[in-house]
Parts: sequence; C-alpha cells; structure tokens
Amino acid sequence: MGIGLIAGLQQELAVVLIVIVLLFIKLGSDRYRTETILGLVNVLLGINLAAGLMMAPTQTVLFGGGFHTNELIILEKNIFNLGTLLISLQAYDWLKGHKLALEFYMLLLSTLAGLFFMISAGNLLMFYLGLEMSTIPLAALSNFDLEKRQSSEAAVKFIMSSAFSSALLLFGISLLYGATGTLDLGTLAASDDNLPLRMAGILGSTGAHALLVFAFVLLLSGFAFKISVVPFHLWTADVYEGSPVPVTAYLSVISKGAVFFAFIQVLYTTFRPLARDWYNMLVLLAVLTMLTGNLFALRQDKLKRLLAFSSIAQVGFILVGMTGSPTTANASVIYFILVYLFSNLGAFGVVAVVSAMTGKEGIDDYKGLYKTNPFLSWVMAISLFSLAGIPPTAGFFGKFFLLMSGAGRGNYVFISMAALNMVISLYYYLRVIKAIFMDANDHPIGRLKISLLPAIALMVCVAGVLLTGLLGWVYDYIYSLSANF
Amino acid sequence: MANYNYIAWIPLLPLAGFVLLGLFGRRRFRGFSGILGTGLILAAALLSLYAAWQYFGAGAGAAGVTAGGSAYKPILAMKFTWLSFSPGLSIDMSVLLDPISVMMIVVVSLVSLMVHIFSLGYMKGEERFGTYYAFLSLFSFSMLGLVLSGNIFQLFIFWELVGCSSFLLIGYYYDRPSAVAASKKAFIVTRFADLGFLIGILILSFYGETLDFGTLIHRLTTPSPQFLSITSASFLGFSLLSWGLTLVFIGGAGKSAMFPLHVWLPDAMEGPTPVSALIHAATMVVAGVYLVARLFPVFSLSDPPALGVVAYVGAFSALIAAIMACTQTDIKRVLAYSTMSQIGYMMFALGVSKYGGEGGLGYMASMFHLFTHAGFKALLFLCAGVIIHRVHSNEMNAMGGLRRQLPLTHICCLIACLAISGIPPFSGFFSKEEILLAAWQSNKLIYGVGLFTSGLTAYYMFRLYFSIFWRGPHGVRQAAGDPGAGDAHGSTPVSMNLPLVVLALGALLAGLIPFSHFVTSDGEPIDTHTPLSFSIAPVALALAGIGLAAWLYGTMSDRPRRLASAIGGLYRLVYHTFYIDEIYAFITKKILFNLVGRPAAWIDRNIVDGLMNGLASFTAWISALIKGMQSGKMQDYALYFFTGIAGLAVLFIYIWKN
Amino acid sequence: MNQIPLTHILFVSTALFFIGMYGLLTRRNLITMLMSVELILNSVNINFVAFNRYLYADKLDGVFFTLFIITIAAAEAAVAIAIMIHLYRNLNSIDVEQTDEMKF
Amino acid sequence: MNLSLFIIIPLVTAVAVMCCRGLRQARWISLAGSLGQLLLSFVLLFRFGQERAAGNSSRMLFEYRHSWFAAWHIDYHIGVDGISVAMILLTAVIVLAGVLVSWNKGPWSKEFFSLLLILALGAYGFFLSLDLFTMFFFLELSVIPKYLLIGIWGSGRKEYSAMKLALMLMSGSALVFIGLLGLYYGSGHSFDILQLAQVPISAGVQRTFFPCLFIGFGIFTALFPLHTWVPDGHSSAPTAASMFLAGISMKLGAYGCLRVATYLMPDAAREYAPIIIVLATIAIVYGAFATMMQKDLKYINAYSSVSHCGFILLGIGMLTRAAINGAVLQMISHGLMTALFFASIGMIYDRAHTRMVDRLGGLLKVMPFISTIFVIAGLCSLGLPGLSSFVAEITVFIGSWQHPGTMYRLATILACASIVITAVYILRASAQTVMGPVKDPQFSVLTDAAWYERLASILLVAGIVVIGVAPFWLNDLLKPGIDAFMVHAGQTGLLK
Repeated sequence: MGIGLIAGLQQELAVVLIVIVLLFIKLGSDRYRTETILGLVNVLLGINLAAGLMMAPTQTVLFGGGFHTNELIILEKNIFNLGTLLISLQAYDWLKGHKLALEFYMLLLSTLAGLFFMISAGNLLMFYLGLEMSTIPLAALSNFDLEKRQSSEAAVKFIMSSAFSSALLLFGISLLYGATGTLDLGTLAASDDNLPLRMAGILGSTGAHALLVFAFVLLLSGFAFKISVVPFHLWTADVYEGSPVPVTAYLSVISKGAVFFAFIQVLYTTFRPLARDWYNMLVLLAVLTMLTGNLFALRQDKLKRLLAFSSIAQVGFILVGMTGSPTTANASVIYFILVYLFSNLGAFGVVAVVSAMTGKEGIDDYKGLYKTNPFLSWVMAISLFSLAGIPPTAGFFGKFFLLMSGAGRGNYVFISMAALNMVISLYYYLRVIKAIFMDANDHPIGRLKISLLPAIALMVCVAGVLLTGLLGWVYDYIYSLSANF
Repeated sequence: MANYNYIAWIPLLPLAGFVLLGLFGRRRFRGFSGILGTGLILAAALLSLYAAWQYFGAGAGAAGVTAGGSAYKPILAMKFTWLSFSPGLSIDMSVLLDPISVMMIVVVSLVSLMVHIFSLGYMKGEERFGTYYAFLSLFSFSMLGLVLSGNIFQLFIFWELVGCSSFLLIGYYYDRPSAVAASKKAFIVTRFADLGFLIGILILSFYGETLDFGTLIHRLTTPSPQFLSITSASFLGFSLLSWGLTLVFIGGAGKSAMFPLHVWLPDAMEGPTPVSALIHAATMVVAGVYLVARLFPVFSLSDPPALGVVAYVGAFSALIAAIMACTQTDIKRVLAYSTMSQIGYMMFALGVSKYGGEGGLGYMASMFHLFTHAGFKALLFLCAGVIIHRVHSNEMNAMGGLRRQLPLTHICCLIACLAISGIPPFSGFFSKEEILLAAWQSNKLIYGVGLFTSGLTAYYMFRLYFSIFWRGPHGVRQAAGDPGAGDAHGSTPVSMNLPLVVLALGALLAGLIPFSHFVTSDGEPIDTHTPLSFSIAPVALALAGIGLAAWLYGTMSDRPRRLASAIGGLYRLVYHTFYIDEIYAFITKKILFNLVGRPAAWIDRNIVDGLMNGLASFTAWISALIKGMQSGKMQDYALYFFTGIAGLAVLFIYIWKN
Repeated sequence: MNQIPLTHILFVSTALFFIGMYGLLTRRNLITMLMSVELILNSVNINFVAFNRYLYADKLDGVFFTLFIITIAAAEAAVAIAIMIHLYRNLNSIDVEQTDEMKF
Repeated sequence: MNLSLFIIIPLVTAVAVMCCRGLRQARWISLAGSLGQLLLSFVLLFRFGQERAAGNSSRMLFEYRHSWFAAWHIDYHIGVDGISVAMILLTAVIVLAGVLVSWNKGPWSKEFFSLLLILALGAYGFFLSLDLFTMFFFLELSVIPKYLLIGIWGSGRKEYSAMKLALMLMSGSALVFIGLLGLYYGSGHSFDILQLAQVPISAGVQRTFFPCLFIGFGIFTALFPLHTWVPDGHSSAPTAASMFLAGISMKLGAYGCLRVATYLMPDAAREYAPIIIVLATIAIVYGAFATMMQKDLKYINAYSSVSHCGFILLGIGMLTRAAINGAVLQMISHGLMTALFFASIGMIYDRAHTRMVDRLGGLLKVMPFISTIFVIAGLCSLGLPGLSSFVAEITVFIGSWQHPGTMYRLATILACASIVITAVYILRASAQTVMGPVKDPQFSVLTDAAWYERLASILLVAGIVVIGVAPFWLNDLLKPGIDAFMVHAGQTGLLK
C-alpha cells in the first residue's frame, strides 16, 4: 500500500502538506511579516505546481474504488494548481494589508484539497466529502472582507444556499442508493438496463425509471447549484459581488471548474443509461442559463457582478459543449475550462488589483482607465475578448470547440441559440471595453503601481489567453487524453 | 491593303494632351498648355485629312473600294480585346473606317482644331487655362474614339466619356451656380437616356450574341438564327428587336437633344462659348444621329417601326425647337434651339430613308447636313463668342448695331445665317434640299413639317442677326461705355478671327462637295439630282422668314412687342419653352425626391434600422422584466431552486419522456 | 417478519423533508433556517438507514454515509453559525430578509 | 512563395508599432510595414503570373498546410488563386493608403496604426485561407479592431455606431459559424474548402446551411435589410477605418458569399437565387434612393456602398460566368473607389470640420487637389468609363442579362436604372461641395492636400485608372479562378 498510496495521492498530499506547514508557522509565532509569508506561500504553491507537472502519469485506484486518478485527472489538478497560484499572486495586494493572510491560505488550500478529492472520487460518498470539504471553507473565505457587510451577507447566502443544495443533493443520493443499492459510480453505471431490481419490484419498471430520473434531477440540482446553472444560480451573483475579489475568482474558476470535471464524469460514465433524458435536460438548462446570464449581465453596473453573470452565461456554453459525444465533450470542456481560467483570472486579476488599491469596482469607475493604466487595460481587454470568444484569444477556440462539440448531435436550433447568445454577450463585454478605452472621465483611476507578483500573474494570464488557442497541440493533448475517457 | 494603323493616333494624340495637361497643366505646362493642346489636335486633324484622302481618294482603288464594285467597304483597321465576357461577347477596342466614320473624324478634328485656336484668344487669362485645354483634349479624344468605334460597347464607352467631358466643360465656370446646375442637368438627362442605350445594347447583344458592329448588323439583317430569335421574342406586343433599337435610339435622342430629352441643351450654353461651338453644336450632339446611322441597316432593313419612331421624333423636335427659338432672347439659347432643330432634320432624314441605292437619299442627306451643319453652326457659335467677348452679355436685347465694330464677325455671321436658312449657294441649301426631297419621296407630313420649319429657321436666325448687327445703336453705346471692355478686348485677336474665316469659307463652299459620291447608306456612290422646281418652295419660305425678321427687327421699333402681346398666351407658352423644364422639375423634385427618395431614407432610418434597434431595446426590456428574479432574498432563491427541481422532474418524468 | 414496512419509514422521511423545506422557505431567522436544513439532512439520514436496512442489508454503505452526513452537518453548522455571528456584528440582526443589499 | 509572410509582416509591424514611442516612429514603421506588404503582394502577383505562365494549372498555388487542431481535422491551410491575389493586392493598396491618410493621427497613434495593421492581417488571412476554420478565425479577428477604431477615434455617435457594427457583424459571423458547423457535419468532417468541393453535399444540408452562410457573410457586405450598420459605422469611423471598412471589410463578406456559400453549395445557390436577386436589387435601388436624401458626405458614400455592394450580390445571385466575373471585379473596383471617396471626404473633413453638404461649397477653389480627387471618386462611383466601376458594373449587367427570365431581366433593368440615380446623387453632392462659390469665408484659408495625402490618393486613383483602362489585365488574372468556380457550380450550361 504505502508507496502506492503516496504516489496516487501525491497532489492531494502536497496541498495538505502546505496547509500543515502554514499551520506550524501560525503556531510558531507571528514574527514574520505578512509579505514574507505571502512570498513563502507563493513559492510553495509554485513548487506544488511544478511537482504536479512533473508527476509521473499513473493510473491508480485507492480506497476500494473510492479514489481514482489517471493522466487526465492529474492534468485537471495541475490546471487547478496553476489557477490557485495565479489567484494567490493576484491576491497579494489585498492580503498584504490583511491580518489573517495565513488563515486565508489554509482555508483556500483545504478547499483545493477537497476539490481534488471530489474530482478523483470513485463513489458518491467520496464525492460528497470532497464537495463539502471545498464548500465549507469557501463560505468562510467569502466572509474574509471582515469589515464589509456585503462580505458577511455573501457568506451567509453562500453557506445557507449550499447547505440547502447539498441537502437536496443528499436526498437525491439517498434515493439513488435506494433505487440501486450502490454508491459506487462505476457500479451505478453497470446497473444499466437491469435497473434497480428491488425497487422495480416495488414500483414497477416505469416507476423505477421515474424514481431514477427524479434522483438524477436532485443530483443534477446539486451540480447545477455549484456550477450556477439557471434556475439554481441565484446565489452566484450576490456571493460573487460580496466576496473578496480573489475569492470570487476562485469561486468562478476553480470551484466551478472542478465541479464541471466531476459532473462530466458522472454524466458520461454513471448516467450514460439516462443519456437521452439528460441530453434534453442539458439542452433546456443550457439555453436558459445562457439567456438568463446574458440578460442579467446586460444591466449590471458593477464589474464583479457583471463578471458573475458572464460566468453564468459561460456555464451555459460549457453545457452546450457537454451535450456532444463523450470524447469531444470531455476534451472541449476541459480545454474551455483551461482557457476560461486564464481569461477569467485575467479579468479578475485586474479587478483585484484595482479594487485592492482604490476600492473601486463599478464599470463607471473604469472609464478612462486606458489613459492612466494601459497595461491593466490591455489585460482586461484581452481577457474580456477571450470571454467573448474573439480571436485570436483562446476563448475563440474554446467556444468554437464547445459549440462544435454540441453541434455533433445535429441539434442546430440549440446551437443557433448559443450563437445568438454569443452576440448578446459581446454587448456587455464591449461596454466595459468602451468604458476603459472610449469614455472620458473627470476622476479616472490614478496611475497604479502594480506589485511584481500580480504583474507576473497577469502576464501569465495574458500569455495563456493568447497561446492556449493558437498552439493547437494544447487541445490535441487534452483530446488525446480524453480519447480513452 | 493600305496600312491604317496610324488611325489609332488620331484619338490618342488628344488623349496624350489630356494626360499631360491634366497632370501638369495647372503648374508646369501652364504657359504653353494652349499651344500644346492645339498642336496635338492639329496633328490629329492632319492625320484625319490624310486618312480621308487615303480612304476616299488616292487609296480608294486599293482599300476603300473593292476591286469589283465601287462601294466603300468598312475596314477594321485594328482591334484588340479589352474586356471579354464570354466567347463571342467581348468589348473590343477597334478602329472602324467606313465613309461616315472617316467623314466624322474630319469634321470632329477640324472643328475641334478651330475651337482650340479660337480659345487661345477667347480664354486667354483664364485661371484654369490648362485645365480647359485638358478638358477640350479629353473631349476630342472621346469624340474621335466614338466615331471610330467598331464595337457597340466601345461606342458606349466613348459615348459616356463625351458626356463626361461635356459635363466638365459646361461646369467649367464652376463658381457660377447656374453653370454647375446646367452641367449637372446635362449629365443626368443624358445619363437617363444612356440607360435606354445600355438596355438596348443588352438586348441586341444578347440576341445578336456579339457586340461587334459588323457582325451584329450582319446577323440582324439576314435571317440568321439570332435574327429569328430576336424577332420572335416579343414584349408588350413589339418584337425585342424593336425594343432594342428604340432603346438605343433613346440613348441617341438624349445625346442629340431630341424632344423630350432636349432640356439640357439650352442650359448647357452656360459653358464657355467655344465649348458650345464644339460640343453642343458641331460634334457631340450629332452623336445620336451618328449612332442611328451606324445601325442604319438594322433599322431600315429589319425594323421599320423603330425607324418610324426616329422619323417622327426628329420631325417633331425640328419643329418644336424652331418654334421655341423664335422667342428666345439669349443668343446662345437661340443657337441651341436651332441646333436641336437642325438635328431634328438629320434625324427625320434618316427616318424617312431606305437602305441602299437611290432610296438611301435620306441617309446621305442626313450625313451631308450633319457635315455642313457642323461647319456653319460652329461658325455661328464662334461669332457669338466674339460678340459676347465684346459685349459681355448674352442678351440680344442689349445689343444692336454691332456691324461696324465687328465687321469681320458680321460678314461671317451673315454667311452662316444664310447657310442655315438654306439660301443658295451656301452649304446649308444643298443638304437641306436633299433632306426635304427625301422626305417628300417618303412621307408628305414630315415634308410639310420640314418645309415649315425651314421657314421658321430663316426667321429666327435673321431675328438674331438683325437684333445684333442692325437694330438701333444702343448696343454700341453699351459696349463703348464699358471701359473695362474697351481696354481689354479692344480688338479681336487673330487667333479668334482665323477660325471664323476658315469656317466661313467652309459654309460657303462645303455645299459644293459631291457628298453623295462618298457617303451613302450602303457605300455605293449615288448621283443626286434635285429638280430646280423643288427648291422654289423652301427658298421662298426662307426668304419670307428673312423678310419678316427684317421687318420686325431691322430697326428699333415696338413691333416685336406688339406682336408678342397680340398672341399673348401662346407667346408666353413658347417663351417658357412649353414649361417642359417645370414638368421635369416636378417629376424629379416632387415625385422622385419626395415620394421615393425621402420615404426610402425614412424607412431605412426608422423601419429597417428601427427593427435592429428594436431588437436591442426588446432585449433590454426582457432584461428589465426578469430582474425581479434576482431579488436578493435567499428564500426566494431557495424557492426557485426547489421549483426548478420540481419543474425538471415533472417535465422529464411525465411530459418529455424518452 | 413483523416489522414496519419500508414505505412507512419513507413517508416519515419525506414528511421530515417537506417540513424542513417549509421551514427553510418561511422562517426569517437564519438560525431557524439552519435548523430546517438539518431537518432535511435528517430525512436523508433516515432514508439511507432505511434503505440499507430494508433493501441492501448485506453492506453498510448507507449507514456509513449517514455517519458522514452527521459529521459534516456539524461542521457546516459551525461555520454557518460563525458566519451568522459575524453578520450579526455587521448588521445587528440575523433576519434573512435584511440580507438583500445585493440584488438584481 | 511563402504566403504566411502576409500574416507575419503585418503582425510584426503591429507589434513593432506598439513598442515604439510617439507618432513619428509609429507612422514610419507602419509606412514601412505597409509598403512591405504592397511590395510583397506585387511579388506575389509576379510569381503567380510566372507559375501560371509556366503551366501550373492547379486550382490553388503556393499552398501551405500545417495541422492546427488535428483532433478536428483543422488545418492552417492557405493558398491563392487569381481572385485571392487580386483581393490581396486590393488590401495592400488600401492599407498603405490608410496609413498615409492617417499620417497625423492622434492621440494614441501607435494603437491606431497597430489596430489598422491587425485589420489588414485579418483581411490577408481571410483571403488566403483555404480552410474554413482559418477563414472564420480571420473573419472574426477583423471585427473588434473595427469596433475600437470607430469607438476611440471616430466622430459623431461613435460609440453607438461602433457597438452596432460590432453586434451586427458578430451576428453575421455567428450565422456563418452555424453554417460552417453544418457543412462540417454534413460533409464528412472537414473544413478544407478544396476537400469539401470534392464531397457531394446533400440537398438538405445545402438547403439549411446555405442561407446561414450567405446571410452571415451577407451582413458583412450590406445585404438588405441587414445593412444598417453600414451608414452609421462608416460615417462615424475615422478616415482610415472607413476606407478599410468599406474597401475591404465589406469585401470579406462578398468573398465569403462567393468562395464559401455559393462555391460549396451551388445547388442551394441556384435554389435561393431569386431571393438573393430580389434582395440585391432592393439594396441597389433603395440604397441609391436613400443616398439621394443624405446630407452628410459620409452617409452619402455609405449608402452608396450599400447600393454598390448590391451589384456584387446581384452578380453572385445571377450565377452566370460573366455575372460572377463582374461581381469579383466590382469587389475590387468598389474597394478602391470607396476608399478613395472616404479618403477625400476625410481630407475635406479634417480641414473644413464639417461634412454636411449644405455647409460646404466651392472647395475646388481652395483645395483643388482634394476636390479633384473627390470628383474622380464620384465619377468612378457613377460608372464613368475609364475608371474601374464602369468595367465592373457593365460586366455584372451583361452577365445578369444572360440569365433569361422576366424577373431576372427586370432586376437587371432596375440595377441599370440605379446608375442614373447614382449620377443624380453624386453630381448633387459634388456640385454642392466642390463647385459653386466658396460658401464659408473661413474656407478660403484652408490648405490643399499634404504630400502623404497626395500619395495615398494617387495610389488609389492609379488603381482605379489601371483597372478602368486595362481591365483585360485583371480579367486574365481572375479568369482561371472563375472558370474553376463555374465548372464546379455546374453552371456553364447557362452560358452561350
């Protein structure tokens, strides 16, 4: 066991190790200046990322099937390591003045560990544990702008909504368990056509199918809540708006992305028998999500809230991609999440820097930004173009492949809806661009001195946004990993 | 076969002039731009004369006339494909020599040369002297190209180019709003006519499957498959051949200022007077006649109805223009209407003609009249130029008694007036006699119109003549009382007098050329013999007209005024040229602008674009409508959440079952 | 075997679920809402235990799951209450209706 | 010959411009870059002619293929035929002219030039692409720079116009996108134009996706009634952007309609031809009438662009060889003409600070060069022989007329009639602005064009005149491409 355990759990262990190190530092003393601690943490995270990247590809199954990992999952985790590092770098300015920087990292990394377990989960119990392990610290993180009322409000909304949602998710799991007698994701898939024998005895085969669908809907709602699918999305905007910017970024990219990875695995392996049901469900939800997200985003005046709704709309697009065939769906979704990570973190990075230095978060405050801060403006613009799917940014490729994957099913009305939504979404992204580049402002944001670490993060984001798409092998690599998915 | 390649240089020399003067005329060549332009056109004129000599004279046996007969055959001196559409259908740049084109290059280059020379004096000191010569060269190039075209589309190209150069020259005094308006009007009216021409070309070329004149005429006059297809296809009861030819004629009518497309010509007199002489009297305006003559075999042999249209439009235009000319007081306008009237003669002469042999008298007469008219009308305009130069006014009422101050001009003008009135032995007499004879032989009604018009012509021309040179001395006073005029233009320079003399000689002698030996409908020379008795009526009428004019305008009197008030309403109607301009203005301003243009612009801004903006507003409206969903209250969120689950469950378990 | 039928137990758990749901949707006090969520979790627990006992007694998956749910619920409640306390400091109230500063 | 240079040179120039300091450096580098492009395109022309003369009769020359997204069978695949060579030449000319007329563009000149070069890059890439994905990539690439150019450096209601333009063009490309997906899945999973041309595409697929592609590209080329971005966009844009927008950007759509929609789905093209022709005719006539009522010079040219681009669509809809030929000629001719027009309007606006026709007047006296350029552009617009538009329009007319059928004939006649209306509005505009007495005493102190403006104008006029005087040269270049097109479209039977 020993070595195998460590090899399989390498990434999780690394994260936990960092948490423990931080814990020791905390226990040791508070001699260290915050800057030092931040530097150390970022170095540690960098090492973590490097270690993850250099990790030998293994195919491991642990805990009696409760935990599994393979090359694709390792890649996913590496993506999140990278994302966390970027967020951590961007948070530098904010954390510098925060007295609980260490706690922030402990909670953040616990969350990350939870997400890792969730992605690797082989059964529903592990999945649930991972999910909660990520959610609960995140709720605490939302509250991290301690003096701000909005931050508390966001945290309350987050913890209560997610408690409610996980209760419903559990209810669904319990029904599923009742129907099939297993919690193992693989076995659930095997109970394919000879559906729930015992329940069929009680409810009849139609009834059993109905029960399964109902259980699936409940389970879906749990996922949908996490990834903000309409109508389970309502918490999103409020929480994103109220939380500190790095937490929002984390919520919108890492936590959402991880749930997507779990979700797509569950859909394509566990619930493959129900494919025809969930296909229609996804189509419906995707259209609703894109439309609602966009329509709400149109009317926002605060950048964070706008990005929140934009991220809801993006989820709709990801759902479109998810409806394709297993390989294309998987590859496109993972690729898009990678792209989305760079783009969204680019945008949030700028918001984080500006917010930490000036406290301004409204779109109007960004008027005339280009005059004073061309670098930030270009980062923002490139990120937004990527979110809008404009070439040559990676977002273009990401969206293209998502819709292309979705179109594989031949449902062109659906794809047209998605395309329409791309146009609508362009409007509000361009509003921000307009504010930054075109509008005059009497009191523009002053010339900001950007610290080294956030600057590095922003440059990485821009490089990612520009290169991930143009370099075709990134997609091809992901595709090759997904092929045996 | 003689080498005619040099013919290409005839249009190309003026083109070179245009390019050089257009590029450098403003600064570098400014000083000698007039000399340059004149020199080039002189070379072209000499080449033209040489070509005519070669074609009709010395080289006749070898080239122009085939060995067997004595007919002048068309020669395609050069040809290259300019733009090819499909096999067989291409625009070629070619040089076609046949009697009419050779005659035309001589006329065009000579008149153009005269005008170039005249302008050296007339336009001296103008700010845009170089530009003026550039435009003149452009016109000469286009006109020479037009007459040499061997391809109907090539002709169309040059046709448009002459229209453009006419536009540029009319608008030469661009800071005068009236000149600008006139140039615009000229361009648009002829453009409108060209639309007919273009569609006519499309019809003819589609069925004729060629754009080449020779092939086209051959195919449409013999029972070829193309001929059968175009005559069997019909639209609104007429064969497509009729449509095609009529549309082409509309193009010609526009350029030649036939009723009702003549409105631009009087206004075009806003241009410098030499330009009017060249373009709006001698050359460009007869392009329509030339066009019909070019396609004459088709008109005549295959489609008499279209030829009938030509005849009646020509006759009516001749008459109505002559009537209008009687009341005008602006010299140049009188001359413009007289031009229109004379072109009407040429048109109806073509219209009453037949193809080939003696029957082709009208054709020959028309060309002959074109030839003589070019000379004496250019002379008239140049005389008018001298007068205007001296008096600084176009108004006949402001002149009088100029015969002493401008003796040479007086003589020349008299010759020209006699020529246009058809008094023997001046050139106009011969050509007009033959036109009338052709009309007599074919259509008595048209003959009647022609005869009456010739009387009117004599009247209005001598009205002009007497008003300027005789009646009362006050014109003299005005001229003398104008100090500026006296100093600057005390005497007429040689450059202006020389063309007058040359053209006056032409008007005297051109009638003696045995024209029918050179230019006929089928190239076969014919002999014309007008009976002496036939000439009595027109000459008598002309003399009567002159007498009336002398009685009314020979001395200062109030006879004209009394006559005008005696016929009151009619006079006003004619004076306002039958209100045709007003009708046009009504159609364009009220109907096209207000009823079509304005609504189109409005619809575009408000409905089509409104639809786009409406889509955006609709989206915003929906967005506002659903904003309540995000109420900020957690329990509402939970309710939506729960409803979502319930909805999905119900929908997928009970309704949307798979 | 003289035991209570599974359906009865499921009925209880369903009732509990809806009671919890009702509480969650109507109560304005955050603590009470949290308690309502706990009720739902308990209904889930009952489900798990009942299914395990009645249908799949050969393995203990359901029971284990219940244990974990209880644990996590405790953790969740702890964090939730901590947040609420913090909210109370900022807002002087834990009325859910007042947490609607951010909307639309 | 390495065609990728057409993408690399603008890119390198754009980046270099962004790196330099101040207007002086920026403009010289842009000038060097765009001169390089022009030279390169002449080299391309020369090499292309050489290859063809040497008997290389393959469909596309200088092909280059590099796998891009192997998973989707997407290649970076470029190559040229005569049509693309002509379009590339057009682009190079207009970009150079655009850089020249923006010589003193400020503020933010380096951004301006950089965006302009990126636009050029998009256009080159689009015309070079033989892979639909690559093509789409470049198509969309050129949307946002337009938005920025109009929104930042524009005039009037610039933000509104820019947004409208961006949204409408994006809608167009969204439609194109759907059409591309349909083609991909309907034809055996390929985006390669040459491969797609080999595969028979079923009637159902054609019927569904032809409209998507045609309308999508049509929006770019002002297909009625989706043309409303044109007047606003053109009129608000800075001069160089207007030139580019009308000169090249609208041609992207036309090229797409031709190369993608019609070429790959000829059956559907035939089926929908009546609709296309009706819309094109409406655009031609209605656009012309709407132009007549405009007061702003830029609006005049914008609406006239709607009308003129109608000829392109009409030619494509008619599907006869000459009509298609005319459509391609019109693309090039209109590109040059409208760029010249916008350039001259821009020069006038820079000096007189107004574009309203009724406030201008007598400019010929104060700025003869600019006024002459303006008049030349106008004369070209109204189809004067010797200038390029005449050649193009006549070819379209002759080609359209070859399509028998009363409706087609009627459409042709209406299209012909529009040239009269064109004459009306062009002459009205030039009469009021250029001619007449000097209306405003302030105008009398204005200066004539500077050397860079003269250079730009002369470049464009040269293009117009060369095509107008020697169209056979261009026609020979286009001929093989159009022949191949017609063979594929199976439409050769329509020709006599």
